[in-house]
Amino acid sequence: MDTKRPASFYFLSAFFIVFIIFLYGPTITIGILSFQGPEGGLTFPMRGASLHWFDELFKTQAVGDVWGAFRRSFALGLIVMALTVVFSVMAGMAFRRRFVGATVLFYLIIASLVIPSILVSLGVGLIFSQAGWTVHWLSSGLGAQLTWTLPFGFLIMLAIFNRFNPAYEEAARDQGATAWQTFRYVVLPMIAPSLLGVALFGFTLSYDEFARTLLTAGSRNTLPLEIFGMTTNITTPMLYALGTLTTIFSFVVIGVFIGTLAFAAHRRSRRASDAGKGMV
Amino acid sequence: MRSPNDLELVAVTKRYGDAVAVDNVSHLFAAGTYICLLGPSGCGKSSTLRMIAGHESVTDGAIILDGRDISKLPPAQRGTAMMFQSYALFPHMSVRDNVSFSLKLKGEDKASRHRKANEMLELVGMGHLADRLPDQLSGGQQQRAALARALITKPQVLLLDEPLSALDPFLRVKVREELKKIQRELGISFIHVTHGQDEALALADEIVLMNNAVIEQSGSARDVFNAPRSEFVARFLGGHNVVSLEGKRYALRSDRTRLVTPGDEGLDVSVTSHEFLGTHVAVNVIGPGDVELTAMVPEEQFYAAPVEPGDSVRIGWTAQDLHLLAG
Amino acid sequence: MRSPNDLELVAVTKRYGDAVAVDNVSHLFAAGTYICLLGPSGCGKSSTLRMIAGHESVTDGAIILDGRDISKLPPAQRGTAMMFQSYALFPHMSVRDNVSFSLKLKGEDKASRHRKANEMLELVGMGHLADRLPDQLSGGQQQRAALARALITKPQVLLLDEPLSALDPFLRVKVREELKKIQRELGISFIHVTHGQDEALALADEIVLMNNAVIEQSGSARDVFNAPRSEFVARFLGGHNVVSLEGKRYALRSDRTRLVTPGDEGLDVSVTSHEFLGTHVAVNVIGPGDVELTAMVPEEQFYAAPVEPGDSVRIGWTAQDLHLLAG
Amino acid sequence: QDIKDVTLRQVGTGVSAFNEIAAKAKEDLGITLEMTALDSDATAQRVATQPNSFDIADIEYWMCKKVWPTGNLQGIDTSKLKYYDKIVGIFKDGKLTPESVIAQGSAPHTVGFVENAEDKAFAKEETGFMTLIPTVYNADTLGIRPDLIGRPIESWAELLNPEFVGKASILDVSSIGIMDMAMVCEAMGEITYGDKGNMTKEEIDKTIGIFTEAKKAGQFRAFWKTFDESVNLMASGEVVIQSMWSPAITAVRARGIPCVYQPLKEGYRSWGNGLGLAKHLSGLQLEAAQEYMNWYLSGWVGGFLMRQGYYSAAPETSKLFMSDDEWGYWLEGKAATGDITSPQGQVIEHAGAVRDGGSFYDRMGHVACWNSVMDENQYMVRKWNEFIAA
Amino acid sequence: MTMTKFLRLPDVRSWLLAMPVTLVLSFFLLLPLLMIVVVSFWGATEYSIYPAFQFDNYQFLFGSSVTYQVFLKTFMYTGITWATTLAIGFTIAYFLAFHVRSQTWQTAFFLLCTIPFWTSNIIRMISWIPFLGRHGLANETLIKLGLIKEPLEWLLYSDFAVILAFVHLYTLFMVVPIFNTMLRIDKSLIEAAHDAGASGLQILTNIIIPLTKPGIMIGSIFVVALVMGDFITVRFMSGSQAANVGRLISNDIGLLAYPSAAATSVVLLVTVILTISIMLRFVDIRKEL
Ligand SMILES: Nc1ncnc2c1ncn2[C@@H]1O[C@H](COP(=O)(O)OP(=O)(O)OP(=O)(O)O)[C@@H](O)[C@H]1O
Ligand SMILES: Nc1ncnc2c1ncn2[C@@H]1O[C@H](COP(=O)(O)OP(=O)(O)OP(=O)(O)O)[C@@H](O)[C@H]1O
Ligand SMILES: [Mg+2]
Ligand SMILES: [Mg+2]
Repeated sequence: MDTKRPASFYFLSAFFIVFIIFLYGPTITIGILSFQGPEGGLTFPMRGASLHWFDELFKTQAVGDVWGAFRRSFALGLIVMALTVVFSVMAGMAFRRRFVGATVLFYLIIASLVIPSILVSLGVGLIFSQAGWTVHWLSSGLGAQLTWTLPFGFLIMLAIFNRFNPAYEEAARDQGATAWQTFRYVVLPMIAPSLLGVALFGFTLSYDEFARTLLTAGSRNTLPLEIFGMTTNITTPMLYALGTLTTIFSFVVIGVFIGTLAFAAHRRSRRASDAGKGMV
Repeated sequence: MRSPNDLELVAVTKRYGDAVAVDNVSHLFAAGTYICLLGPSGCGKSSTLRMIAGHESVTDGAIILDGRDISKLPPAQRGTAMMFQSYALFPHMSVRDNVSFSLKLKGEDKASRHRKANEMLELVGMGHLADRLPDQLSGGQQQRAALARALITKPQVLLLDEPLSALDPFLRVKVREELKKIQRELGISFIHVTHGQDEALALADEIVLMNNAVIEQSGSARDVFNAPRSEFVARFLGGHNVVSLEGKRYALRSDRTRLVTPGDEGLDVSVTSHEFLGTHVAVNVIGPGDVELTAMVPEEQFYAAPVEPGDSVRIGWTAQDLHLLAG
Repeated sequence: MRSPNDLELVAVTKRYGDAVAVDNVSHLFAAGTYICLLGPSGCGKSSTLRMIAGHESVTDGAIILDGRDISKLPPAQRGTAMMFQSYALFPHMSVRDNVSFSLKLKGEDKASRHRKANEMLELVGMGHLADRLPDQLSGGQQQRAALARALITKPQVLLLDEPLSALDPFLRVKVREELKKIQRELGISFIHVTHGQDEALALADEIVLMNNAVIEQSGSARDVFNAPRSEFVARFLGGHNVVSLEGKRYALRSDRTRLVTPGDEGLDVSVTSHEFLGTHVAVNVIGPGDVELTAMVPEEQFYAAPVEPGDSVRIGWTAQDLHLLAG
Repeated sequence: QDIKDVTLRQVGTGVSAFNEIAAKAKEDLGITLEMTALDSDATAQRVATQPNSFDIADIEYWMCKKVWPTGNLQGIDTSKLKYYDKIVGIFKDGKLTPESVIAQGSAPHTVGFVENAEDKAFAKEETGFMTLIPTVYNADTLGIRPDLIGRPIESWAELLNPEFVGKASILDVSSIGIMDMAMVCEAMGEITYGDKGNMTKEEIDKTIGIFTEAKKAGQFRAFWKTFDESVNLMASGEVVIQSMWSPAITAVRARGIPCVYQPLKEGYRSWGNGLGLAKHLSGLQLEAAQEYMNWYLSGWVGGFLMRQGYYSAAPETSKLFMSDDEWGYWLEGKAATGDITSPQGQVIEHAGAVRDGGSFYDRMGHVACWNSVMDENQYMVRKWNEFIAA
Repeated sequence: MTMTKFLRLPDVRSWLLAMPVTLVLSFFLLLPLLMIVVVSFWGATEYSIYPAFQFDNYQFLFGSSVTYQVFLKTFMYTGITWATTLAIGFTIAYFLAFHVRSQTWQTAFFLLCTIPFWTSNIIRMISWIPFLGRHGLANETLIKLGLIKEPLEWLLYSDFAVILAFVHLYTLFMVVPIFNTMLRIDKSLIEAAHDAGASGLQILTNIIIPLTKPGIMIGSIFVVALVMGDFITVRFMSGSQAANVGRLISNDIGLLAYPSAAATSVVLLVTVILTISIMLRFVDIRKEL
């Protein structure tokens, strides 16, 4: 139906535009304010424009260790990402058939998604302190974050496998592939693009996780904790500069992600350049 | 005339929980024949095929090929190969890679496996498309690629689950000829599941007609068509009327059911509808006891003396065309 | 014999961007007829139907029904109703609610609309299933529910887009009889899109054969089958051979193509394959200039003197069976 | 092995967890310091519950009362402290000058000593084992926006003055906030406390009751918990009067916004920080930590922190590291003769400026109470939570 | 049964595959929650907690009128945020799914909606402050436009601000599942409704809304769970003046009052699980993926 647009279309378009402005308002505010002049503060008006605060960000900080925190968050993000992908795929494979206890496990995973983060944080913190273990972003922090990223990864995998035709695996087995070969040569390449999505999800959920890391990160801060800490000590637009940089960094991550997908698609289509030249 | 390459089902049963999908079926599939497994939806055709292929476990019974019970072996070691309904070509591999996949798993080097794949693709007339990805192929081409992939494992028995259902009617007729040709050239058995009786009749050396988890009748296409054992078979194959005469039930081919002039032996019936089928016109009539019958009248004959719904007519047959049904 | 209830397409064109899906098509669909729109995939059948239904805008031209141009009206005000290929039953409503949906929108009270819906469901033999949800119905039942829903709006023209394609072959034949019966009882026009030529032949009072966005030929099923205008029509309908004689091309029905004894008029050819079709056997042969032909031989005649692939035979015909093709 | 190879992990509040200090320590001593800055509560929590996650605790004295009994810190042998003598009296006997009155609350000297390194109970007087070695401290008061208020402010009671409805703020850290509240209630004449630093349940109820009412009447614009929030509230004009910390005032002024750390007639609420040694320290690490503490008191850090607006525990040693003008401005309450710069070199005051509240002795001599942990602390905390939630 | 045979059993295989997730969740979710329940009966001193079995924490919790106020407030935030995000989320998803015709644009617009999601939550929240403050962009603009004379105080540090931030943070969680469900509505259903004479509004109420219910439920579960468990947004946006249950817990945690925090947590946990299980009754998540 490409008839004339109904009136509701124009109303909804306007609504959408307002929504986008609402959504982007803060991001843009941050963006602008991060270019405050050296004299400027966290609020409007702008006192000149400069890259001063970005520059500051790269100098040694008066307090804290932004770059250390960034490195930790990045590393943690990558680890969480890898584990999320691997564990979710495994669990997704397991749930392709019914097994005893599947329902219980399923609801446990859903619970993991809906239970308030602060409770997980508190609980993990308590366990570690009562057991006399040291909380560390690589142990308790990692675990607490996984309780958040795994359900997402798992649900995505369920969705993927819901639509995965088992005939492909049967075909592979028919061809003599072992379970592992079937997975390695058939299932994995086919779900790979979606796995990139799971990976991206895992990374960003971890990279931006605050509440679950709060009581579980131990003596060294992750980036969100550091940002939170900065609100305690840094009263300058440097905070916004950091915000702008993290946003840009996120863009780069998505860019790489989309780029990878596009590249893969491109490579696929190039393999048969005579496509469409005449089919039976 | 048993040969060691025959495939034999011995009292094979398949249960899903409480439901019986295949019930104690025994059958000998002779080597080198084109077999069609025919039957209505849910009768257990796919289950049977998948048990032979090894994609479904056998609840009970044995499957014998080459003198050994293959029912516990993994699919690839059975000497069977399967072609899937939606072809299940690996979408991320080129046609050549799809076809040579099993060779790769066996560890053959690239050159040799590509050579063999190319040969196989030539056989199915797909040599020029070996570099394409599956989604760059039409339905018929995909079908042939899948065939090549199944055949490269040199199976003794090729299993096909509704291989033509994804094709449009025009293509379907073309492709089924090719299937038959390839089977004849290779001399191996094809077991082809379908619920289209025309497909089965056209292709099969032997038709195995299933219903309700058991084999209802089997035999050559011609034997089954001309001598349906039961009312179900007669109705399912189509082209038959079932008439009750003196408490007995007979199958009567509808092309042997004629419109006759009053006075001849036959039944007085009334026309309900007629369908033009090109060369013939199917005249549907309803007779005493609400029995519905169809007479296939050659087209020019029909239009020479057309009848319309509501008309009373008389249908007749030759006694030797009546075929007594069991049960 | 034009009636005010005729549906007329006047120079209708549909373009999607640059692609022309329907190209300047004009046609008169007579009231009260069963019309089949037949043609290969992508030829513009669905586009034509959807323009009539009002689900696709008309790029150019007019659609006249009841003496008014309906091409700008919303679907519900056109006097047409559509039955969708996948039926498009609302999954969250019972069958009865589905059927009475349009009445509800008109503000009819519950009792009256349910009564009418029940009547309509009785008509299609679905009275006992009115309380079910669509996904609790089999394909054939869904089909009938969708039919009831379309008919309850009392359309002058019912539009059906491949209504039988989701059914298995067995059911397809049964349901098509019912469709035809209901059409006859209601006396309204059915425009039925299909790409199965047997379906079209069996059902249609008028076949409209499309190709490449235009109507290639139209007429009664028998006229089209017996006098295909072009090679495309002859091949698409099936059951025809196309032979070239003295630079001219003729269509020759394959049931009029006979195996003759050497010496008779005809062509020397070699058998490539044969297919058992129940009452007939299709003998495929290849003749001079690689022309492929099929002879439909009555089954008992074939088996009286069977031929096998590779055999040399002679085929013949009667001169009056040759039908000269245009172009 | 050399102390140069030692790495010490210091956890503390943002007050003194400066990387400049770590850099200088590396330069002077070769010790690597890893600083983690947290808010007060988080710091206390870390020290109390994660003894192995730090080597040096940079905490406030009131926290000491909470965390010392956990046994996570060890007493510091004063004989190892080179500058013990230079430490001001506040941290020894509680008296800045012999005639000073000891302020109420958790005054540093009351939690400053233990009998021996392992003891969990505080000693009443100097013993030779300190719980913390004092580092920085200050006298806090209300910050105001003179431009927006336009009249002199003299009493803590002004915080609840209805004139400032919707424009006042208080900090949401119970141990500190309750003292501010007490100062206000006392100034208003509503409550006379037995000991502000150790209230009874009734006193707590009453104090919080008064503030809860004010909150419900809309007196407060917001509460702040972090330094940054206090600065922004003030700078953006959301709030014109609130509890505040000294460097926050400096930060507001640095933006060219007038802001005064208003001395009030009832006196100051004071706090002090100190470094504690983790229990697990021994051997070379312990030596390094002691070396670090000596260095901390030796003057450079003092000067650095004094430029932040704090006071050094051993001011004399810092004098060597400050210019006369700085010393005059920051400590003696004299008018600046030239530009006064922050430790980072930013100009924060120009010639002629005088520090709010005057000299060290004027300010630290008028301490009315110290940030406290009371006997009824748990009760107070719950009440505080209710106040915030109300 | 030999070991290898045992390992081949389908259930065993599934469990082996599900093992990592199970272990992680057992250790980092179940055990901690259990710990919270246990600790909620413990006692606390200033600096430590000690095992006990006492009901003090619950007594204090249920004995204080503030607890009820706070839970009420939590429900209020949840309810209003839910209704607002639902209204906005549904409208946006509806626009994207049914009014944007080309798939490319659909994807582009959808991505556009998700991008702000990539900035740190805390920073995004803080950045409302210069916008909504007494002298913030919003007030200045309104004053300049002459719409108001005095700055609007309730823009910041108010329930309004809290809910605004929630809506800003969580609307996307509504948009995604609803959009996803809408995309899967067969377009021919809409055409069939048109055919029956339904107007745009009738199609919306009779077809689209009923068919979008699963997506709405999933989005609602997300939003309800997130808002009920939040503590940081309320703190920042109310200027610490308002409290929901999460803040109550985080305050207690901050003050090392773990048993008290645990008791509150248990009550919150029960509340959330009850709420979500009721919502789960209306949707089969596995089917809707
Ligand atoms: N995995 C399964 N679990 C439970 N029941 C099954 C399963 N697969 C098949 N069935 C049931 O077993 C019976 C036979 O199924 P099967 O697939 O073999 O039928 P079919 O003859 O191939 O039918 P169709 O023509 O529809 O493909 C059916 O009743 C079906 O519902
Ligand atoms: N929405 C659309 N946008 C662009 N092109 C379209 C669209 N719908 C159909 N077409 C094109 O218009 C032509 C006719 O399509 P139409 O659906 O009418 O064919 P059809 O005869 O119904 O085919 P089929 O038998 O496969 O259903 C085709 O080339 C098709 O690709
Ligand atoms: Mg099947
Ligand atoms: Mg179509």
